[in-house]
Amino acid sequence: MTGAILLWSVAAAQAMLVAAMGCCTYRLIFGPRAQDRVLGLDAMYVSAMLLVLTIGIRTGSTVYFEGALIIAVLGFVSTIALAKFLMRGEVIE
Amino acid sequence: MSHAQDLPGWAALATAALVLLGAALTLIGAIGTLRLRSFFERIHAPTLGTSWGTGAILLASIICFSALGSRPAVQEILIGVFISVTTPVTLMLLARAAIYRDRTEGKGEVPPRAAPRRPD
Amino acid sequence: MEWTRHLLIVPILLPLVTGALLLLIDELRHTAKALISLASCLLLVGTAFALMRLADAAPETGSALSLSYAVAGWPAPFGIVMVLDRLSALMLALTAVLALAALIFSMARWHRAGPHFHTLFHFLLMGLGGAFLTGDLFNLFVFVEVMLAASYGLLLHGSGAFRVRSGLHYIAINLAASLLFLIGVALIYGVAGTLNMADLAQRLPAVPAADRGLLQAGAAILGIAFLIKAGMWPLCFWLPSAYMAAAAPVAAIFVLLTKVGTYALLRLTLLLFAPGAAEATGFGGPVLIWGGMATIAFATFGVLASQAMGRLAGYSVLVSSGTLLAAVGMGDTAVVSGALFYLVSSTFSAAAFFMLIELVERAREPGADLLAVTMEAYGDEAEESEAEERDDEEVGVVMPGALAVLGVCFGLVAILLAGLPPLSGFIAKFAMLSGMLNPAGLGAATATAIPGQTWLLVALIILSGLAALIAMMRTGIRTFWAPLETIVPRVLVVEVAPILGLLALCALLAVQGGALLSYTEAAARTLHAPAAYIQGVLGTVQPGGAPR
Amino acid sequence: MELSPLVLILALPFAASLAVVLFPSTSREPATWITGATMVACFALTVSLYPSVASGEPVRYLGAWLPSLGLNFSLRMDGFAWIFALLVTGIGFLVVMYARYYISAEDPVRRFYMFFLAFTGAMLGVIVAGNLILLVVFWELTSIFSFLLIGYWHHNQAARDGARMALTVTGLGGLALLAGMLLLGHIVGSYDLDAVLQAGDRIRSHPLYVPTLLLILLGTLTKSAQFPFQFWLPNAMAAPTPVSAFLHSATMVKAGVFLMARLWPVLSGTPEWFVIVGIAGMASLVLGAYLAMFQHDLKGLLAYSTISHLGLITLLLSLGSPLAAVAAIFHMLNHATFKASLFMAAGIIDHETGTRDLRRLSGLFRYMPITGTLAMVASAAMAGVPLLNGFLSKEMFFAEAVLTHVDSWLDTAAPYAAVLGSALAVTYSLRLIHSIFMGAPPESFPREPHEPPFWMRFPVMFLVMACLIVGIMPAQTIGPFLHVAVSSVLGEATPSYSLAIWHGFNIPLAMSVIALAAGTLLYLVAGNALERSERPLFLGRIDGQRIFERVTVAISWRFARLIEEVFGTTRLQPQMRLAVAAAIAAGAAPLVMAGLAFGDHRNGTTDLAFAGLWGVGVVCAIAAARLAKFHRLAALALLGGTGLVTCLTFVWLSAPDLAATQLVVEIVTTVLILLGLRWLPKRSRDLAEPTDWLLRLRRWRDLTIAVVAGLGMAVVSYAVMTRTPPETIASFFLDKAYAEGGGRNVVNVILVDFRSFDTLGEITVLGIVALTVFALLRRFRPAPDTIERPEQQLIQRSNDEADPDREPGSTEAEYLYVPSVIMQWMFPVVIVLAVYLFLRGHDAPGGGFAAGVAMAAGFILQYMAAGTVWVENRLRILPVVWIGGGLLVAALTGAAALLFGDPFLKSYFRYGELPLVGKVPMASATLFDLGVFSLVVGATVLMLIAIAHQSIRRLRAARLGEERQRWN
Amino acid sequence: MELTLAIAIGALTGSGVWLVLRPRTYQLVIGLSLLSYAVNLFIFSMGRLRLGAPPVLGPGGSGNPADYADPVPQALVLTAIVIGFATTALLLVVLLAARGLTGNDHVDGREPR
Amino acid sequence: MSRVLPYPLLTAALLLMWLLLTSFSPGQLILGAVVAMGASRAMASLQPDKPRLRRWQIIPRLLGIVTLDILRSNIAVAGVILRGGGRDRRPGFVAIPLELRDRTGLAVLACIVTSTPGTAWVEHAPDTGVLLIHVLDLVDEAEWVSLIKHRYERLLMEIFE
Ligand code: NA
Ligand code: NA
Repeated sequence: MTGAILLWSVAAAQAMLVAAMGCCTYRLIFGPRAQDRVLGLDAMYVSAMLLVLTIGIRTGSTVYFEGALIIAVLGFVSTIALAKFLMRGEVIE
Repeated sequence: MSHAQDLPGWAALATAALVLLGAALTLIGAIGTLRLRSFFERIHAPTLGTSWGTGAILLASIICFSALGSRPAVQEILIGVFISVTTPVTLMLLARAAIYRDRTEGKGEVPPRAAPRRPD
Repeated sequence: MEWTRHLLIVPILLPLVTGALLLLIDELRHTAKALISLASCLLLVGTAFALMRLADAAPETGSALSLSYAVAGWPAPFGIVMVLDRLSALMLALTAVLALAALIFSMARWHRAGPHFHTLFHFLLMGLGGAFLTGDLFNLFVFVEVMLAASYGLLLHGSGAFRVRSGLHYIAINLAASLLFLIGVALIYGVAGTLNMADLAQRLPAVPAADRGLLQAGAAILGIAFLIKAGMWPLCFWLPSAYMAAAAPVAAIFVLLTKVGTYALLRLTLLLFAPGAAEATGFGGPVLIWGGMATIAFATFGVLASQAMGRLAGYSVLVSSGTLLAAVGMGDTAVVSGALFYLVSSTFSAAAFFMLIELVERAREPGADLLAVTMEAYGDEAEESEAEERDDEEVGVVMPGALAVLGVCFGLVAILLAGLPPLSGFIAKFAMLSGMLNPAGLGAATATAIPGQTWLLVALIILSGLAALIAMMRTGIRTFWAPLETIVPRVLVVEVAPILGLLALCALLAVQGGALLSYTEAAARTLHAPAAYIQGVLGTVQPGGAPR
Repeated sequence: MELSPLVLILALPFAASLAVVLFPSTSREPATWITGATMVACFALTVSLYPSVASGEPVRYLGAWLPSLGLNFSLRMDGFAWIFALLVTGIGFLVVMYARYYISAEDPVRRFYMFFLAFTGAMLGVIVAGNLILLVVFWELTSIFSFLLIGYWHHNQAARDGARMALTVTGLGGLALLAGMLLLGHIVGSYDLDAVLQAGDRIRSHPLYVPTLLLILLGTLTKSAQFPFQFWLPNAMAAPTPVSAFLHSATMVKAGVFLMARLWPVLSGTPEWFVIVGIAGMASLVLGAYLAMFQHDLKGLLAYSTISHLGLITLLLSLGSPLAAVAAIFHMLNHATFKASLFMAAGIIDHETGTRDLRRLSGLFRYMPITGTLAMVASAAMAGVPLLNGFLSKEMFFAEAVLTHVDSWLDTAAPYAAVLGSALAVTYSLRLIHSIFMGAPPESFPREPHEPPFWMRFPVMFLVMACLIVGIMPAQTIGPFLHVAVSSVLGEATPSYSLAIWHGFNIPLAMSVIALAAGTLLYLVAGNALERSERPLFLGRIDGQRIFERVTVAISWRFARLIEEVFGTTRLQPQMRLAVAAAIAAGAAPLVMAGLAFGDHRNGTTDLAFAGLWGVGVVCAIAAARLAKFHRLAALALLGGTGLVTCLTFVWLSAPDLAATQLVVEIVTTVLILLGLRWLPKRSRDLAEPTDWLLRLRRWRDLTIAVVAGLGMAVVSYAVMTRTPPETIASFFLDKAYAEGGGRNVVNVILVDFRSFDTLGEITVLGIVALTVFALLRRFRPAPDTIERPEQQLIQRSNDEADPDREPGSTEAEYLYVPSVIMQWMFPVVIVLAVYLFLRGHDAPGGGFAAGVAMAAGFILQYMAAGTVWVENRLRILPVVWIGGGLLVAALTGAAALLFGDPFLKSYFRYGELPLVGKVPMASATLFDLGVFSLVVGATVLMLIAIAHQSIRRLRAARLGEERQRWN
Repeated sequence: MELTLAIAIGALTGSGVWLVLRPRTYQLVIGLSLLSYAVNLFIFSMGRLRLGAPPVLGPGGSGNPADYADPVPQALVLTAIVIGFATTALLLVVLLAARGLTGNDHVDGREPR
Repeated sequence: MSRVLPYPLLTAALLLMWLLLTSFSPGQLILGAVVAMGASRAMASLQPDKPRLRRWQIIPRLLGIVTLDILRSNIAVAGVILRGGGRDRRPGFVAIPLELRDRTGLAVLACIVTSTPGTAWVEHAPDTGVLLIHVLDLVDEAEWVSLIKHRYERLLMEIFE
């Protein structure tokens, strides 16, 4: 029973996270400005990381942890590159 | 999907609740990015996901895997630490970039750069 | 005997180690780099010929084993195997000899025109070696990618507007081809469950009829990838510009790249869709034949329409591609044998031509070829800087009587391209045509009449030779005869030597053509007996001997 | 190869040709002597073979060349070949003697003799070849060397054009001949001349007879300059006169009729032969003679006369009667002698007066009576005057012409054509003699003409004597030799014929008389008109050369360019379109033919979240496609979104390795493209949306292609996914991964062990690309509109400058003041993460590649935080060394197995026992993976940094510019 | 699952193909990247989809091979990812060089008339 | 000591990270120590400003405060969003003069401010120390200034300066 509840709620959580990604996609596409798109991508990365964690919970496997860890440690590299590009027009000076 | 059955009831329920909470917070944050009107308002929204959204799901993961007994699962803490350290960097850089762009384009809502206090 | 087995890995390992080692040597130590590079190349030539002897020692058909080498010690079809037969050995020897010539040529100046020339060059050789040896479809992809990546680097070597623009096209199209390659391989794996070519050939009959369409689709898409690389019309337009843009020694070695596509097609069609399983090919043969003929026709007009010599050379590479494709499509032993001979001869001659062009163009009065120049009128300042960076005068012995030597070389190349006697181009053409007209051998009674498409092909091959003759004559007269005052170009011995060497090889191939021809005949027969190949691969014995 | 005389005859000229090169170019004597000696030697050798040849049995030599293809080095000299060889070497010797005086010391003498000797060898080869293909070989060589000889004075436009035309026409013919010979071989089953000569009936009755005949005739008629290919010969007169004397009397052009005679027994006698050869011969005979009359160039006249006389021979051969063949062979010899002497005489005149124009030449007889006499006799032979050799063969020709062989209009016309041709020959011969030697002495020659040196005149004299002697005593002189030649061609069909001056009053004699009288009359009536004519009457507008040039240019240039343009392209888009279309067609065709059904193999129910995920992914992809033109940054971000969804898919579908790798690659790619974006100027909208309907149509077409391609991939992948998987090689890997590969992460074990060879190749690709990127960027020239700092920086800088409290650059410093702290502190974290990913690979997701990219991302982070200069002052990153070292480590780890006699890349695995730690897995694959790691770090960093460095390069350049301004 | 992934592959392919047929170099780069995602997923799908399959063998290499996802396509995808990354980088740099040398961002180096 | 172990605290943290990632076994301890030391050495070569933790005892308190603040803000912001963006809400910028000068301290403050929903770090001027933040629901500007200054800045200054 509790197992079923868990699976159901994980599925629901996944649906919510995907929905969150969908919202981010809206910003990604429609902006309106570049910073909104970058913000959307950043938020999308976080949602994706959470989605990876929920998949881990659902399958009971720890091997997906690395994926989440990589997003946590390195995911910001691409978004700060984008942000810096907006600010300076150049990523590395 | 056998592991869900292996989980003690309290752990399963806690995990379920935390997962739902985290996902809900993240979703609310994401909805915020849709609903809020200006960029500087929208920049607040994702932090729901990066703060307690992430926290709740990480907690769920810790509970789940600790209860499963596969390991004393605390490594998720690392994710929490790194997320809360790295996301601000992006947001800071982005906010700064945005305010510069707004200033350059002469949008009225942003304040001018703070004048230095001159020694009297 | 055992250790000779390890020779199979040398054509890949040696260039790899050389290339990597050269990276660790300072960029300014040109001489040291060149010497190491040259030594490695010489070793490669030796290895290639040893392998050729090894391959030729094997009995031709029947229960004979083609030599295979299980890399990493995992047996086929699970691990990756290198397979040596006459065909792959021939291609390796061709590669090595051509590489040696191009490398020597590059010593005059090109190897200093940009960073890491030697490394890229050896990686190209590694890719070629791997592509010719591997018995695994995906591994073939990897080595083709190694080869292509190095070719991108070498094509862009020296930079400049025209080069970069052609390079962009070349890269874009080859990337598309690589994606098709992947799709084809994946689809084949998805349906047949294996990547090993021999295993695949063995599994084919067992593939359920319902899956056959998908399998053929995979093979056909793979075929398109190879056809793009081999330069079949209408997938070949990138080729003349790219080859024209490449630096001379690079263009020379590039001549082999189109042959990789042809090689793969030959290997796979005869292995997977051997004459016995004709219904499995569906449309493969006709596509190759008609496509090859279209290529010959198009490239023949291209040859005629070319003003710049580089472009002419590029189109003549296409002519030979088309000829080979059509010959592969016919698939008869006699034709394939002739085609292999032709492959060797046309490769040498086109390579010699590409190197020669650079030397000849030094003799041109500036502005003598205005029309050709306008095509390159793009880059202006870029070329200047190139000249600037290249201005360190080339070192070496200057060739006396340069113009006469170049003229003779040009004439010989023209003869080769036109397929006129007495050089190997004629023998090659004759061998192919003879095979087409007498598929069962000269004098053997032929029950069936020769089909119309064969006649068309024969005509096209002969006419393409005429076109080459006309175009080369036109160019040669304009270059060597017409100018009132020709600039005597400064040509170094190291630049002429490889050209002369290749031409001498062509002459040797004509005089002693029998030796190579009997080799290619044996190779063609082996290709037509895929069972031996399959058995050689799947019944492979570990070189170490110890069972795992 | 044994030294058979035949081989010697053939080899000597070629050997001598090479020997000539070795002599200094300054002196012409050695080359001349070598050439002369070679001719003599070959002549003598030929003579020495007479006894065996005369016995009726050809002299043979058989050497192996390509036996499996039926191409042997087989030589064969019968009577016909013998007499031809004699002719070639004999006249060759005389021409050398003549050339010794003719060729000036300023000319490249060595080259002349080289080509001359080689040509002689090739011609002898045509004569003695006993194998059809071998004959073609020598045939083509004669074309090539004649090209070089005609173009000997290549500074002359005329020489270049003449040579080009000759080679084009004879080259075409040669290739046709090759095809014809291949067919002949196909019909007969052998290329051996003896075998072919035996197979006449089979050949003539074979369905391929007509194409074979056409191809062979194309070869011979072009070579002999027969109608309609006659036009190249007059243009070949730009050659030095010795060349003309040799090539266009006795050798080159004779090769065509020689071969027709050679194959006469097997090819002739059919209506096709008769019509084609007959028309060509008759037309050449009449047309050549007619046009010869109008020539003002002395050599031009001789050239057209040659066409005419060869037409006579051709016409004789067409008749198919043995007697005609005899006449043909006889006339081949006769023509060679008088024409060679005439050419040489023409050369002497040219040499002495500096002109060959008949209109300017006049009254030369008083200056050079001996030469004049010789020329007159030779011309008389050419005109067929009795007591000269030309008369004899012409009589035989007339005799054959009146006979009816095959009843047709051609046959009826033959005697009239013969008389007409002969009459015209008389006219042009008269014109030649009269115009040059008679009349008033010229007012001005470039120099005072006088008799040439004796030895220059000697060859002419010798040949004229031959004309006379043969003409007077044919049976006693040429008779036996001619018989040997004739019987070797005709064999048992050799007819009885008599070589006599007087056959009584008969029709041929009457015809001769008519021809002589008519010709003389014509010259008397129209001689002056001929002298003044601008161009030939009636046919003047038909200029063979111009037609040829026009056709050549039209086909080989204009048409070719048109074809290249219509059927080719140099643009990328059509090429991509074709590639995609070809792939679609290739994929669809088998599926359409074999049909396609979906299976029912499924895993799991449709998951809404997964579907939603791909909803996001697909929207991102489509939006990226939509925005890539004007919103590059947005497209990049959307691409990132698609990549992220792809990663999640891999996680979802149990492939964590792929997810991890895709993720790190995703991140680095984004940074990379952003680095590149800095150098791409903004796209303005002025080149905006297409308004033109054609462009719209194109977009719709592309959209269709894209949709079809997408549908195709979707259908195919769905079809495969829903099928029950086949027995794959995967089970082996799953079985052995742990037990024998020492790892639980099967994917990683495949990468570093089972299929480590792929990995080795793959990292090589990465390394190569990095090096290429580096090399390309060393020469990088940014777009002009990006050389300036980016707009943002300019604004920020000007703000800083406007503010008295700030210094330039303080905005940048301020911007990163706080964030860079965190970015720097993440550096060691990334390192630990990379090590973790690396070490974990064999048992869990990770591995050298992902670790390497992660590590590289760590470096890049530092570059972003503090700038290139700052980082490189602190960290010495030598990416090239990382690349080379990594490759070496990987390769040598693999090669170490060779030391143990194991195959390359075989991995070793065992558990080591360490104090405190316990069992530690040790796999050589880890070392291999270390190489991978090192290379990936090096390559990724190299690529990113190479782009990043452009920014400071630009600064450095700017600084240099400023300095320069200051100094100036 | 299968249908979703098939549609995904199709959509990525379609978008990618559309872009590689466009005239701007940047569109080409993005298009080829999208195509390589599509191809990677395609290769991956050739091993059939496994939901919740253990990706790594159990301790001591235990586990029934039939329970696992096919590792071969995964290994192939990994190689393809690396090569795709390399070639994207290369194309990007060539694009930059071409932009600098030819003065425009058309794939042919010149604007069509 | 400083040459072998330039950043002892960092090394320890990295070791902890390693052990968390792998397992708390002797083998991993040794391996982790090696890795952590290597990573610290790499860090040392970047020569960053070395932060001094003067009173690290306060850290847990700070952490607790922050966690709770964030939780509260989460609820508040979620409310704002769910209420439909809140028409009566007044977003705006607040300039806060900071005295904290330590870069590490500032970085931690930045993390806190940013991680707290409802406040966003926008701009900090190192020369004047003025921090500009954006607040989602700005009721009283002075309250925000004192919140930042007293609740976080003071503690951070105690820890780092
Ligand atoms: Na070139
Ligand atoms: Na915040």
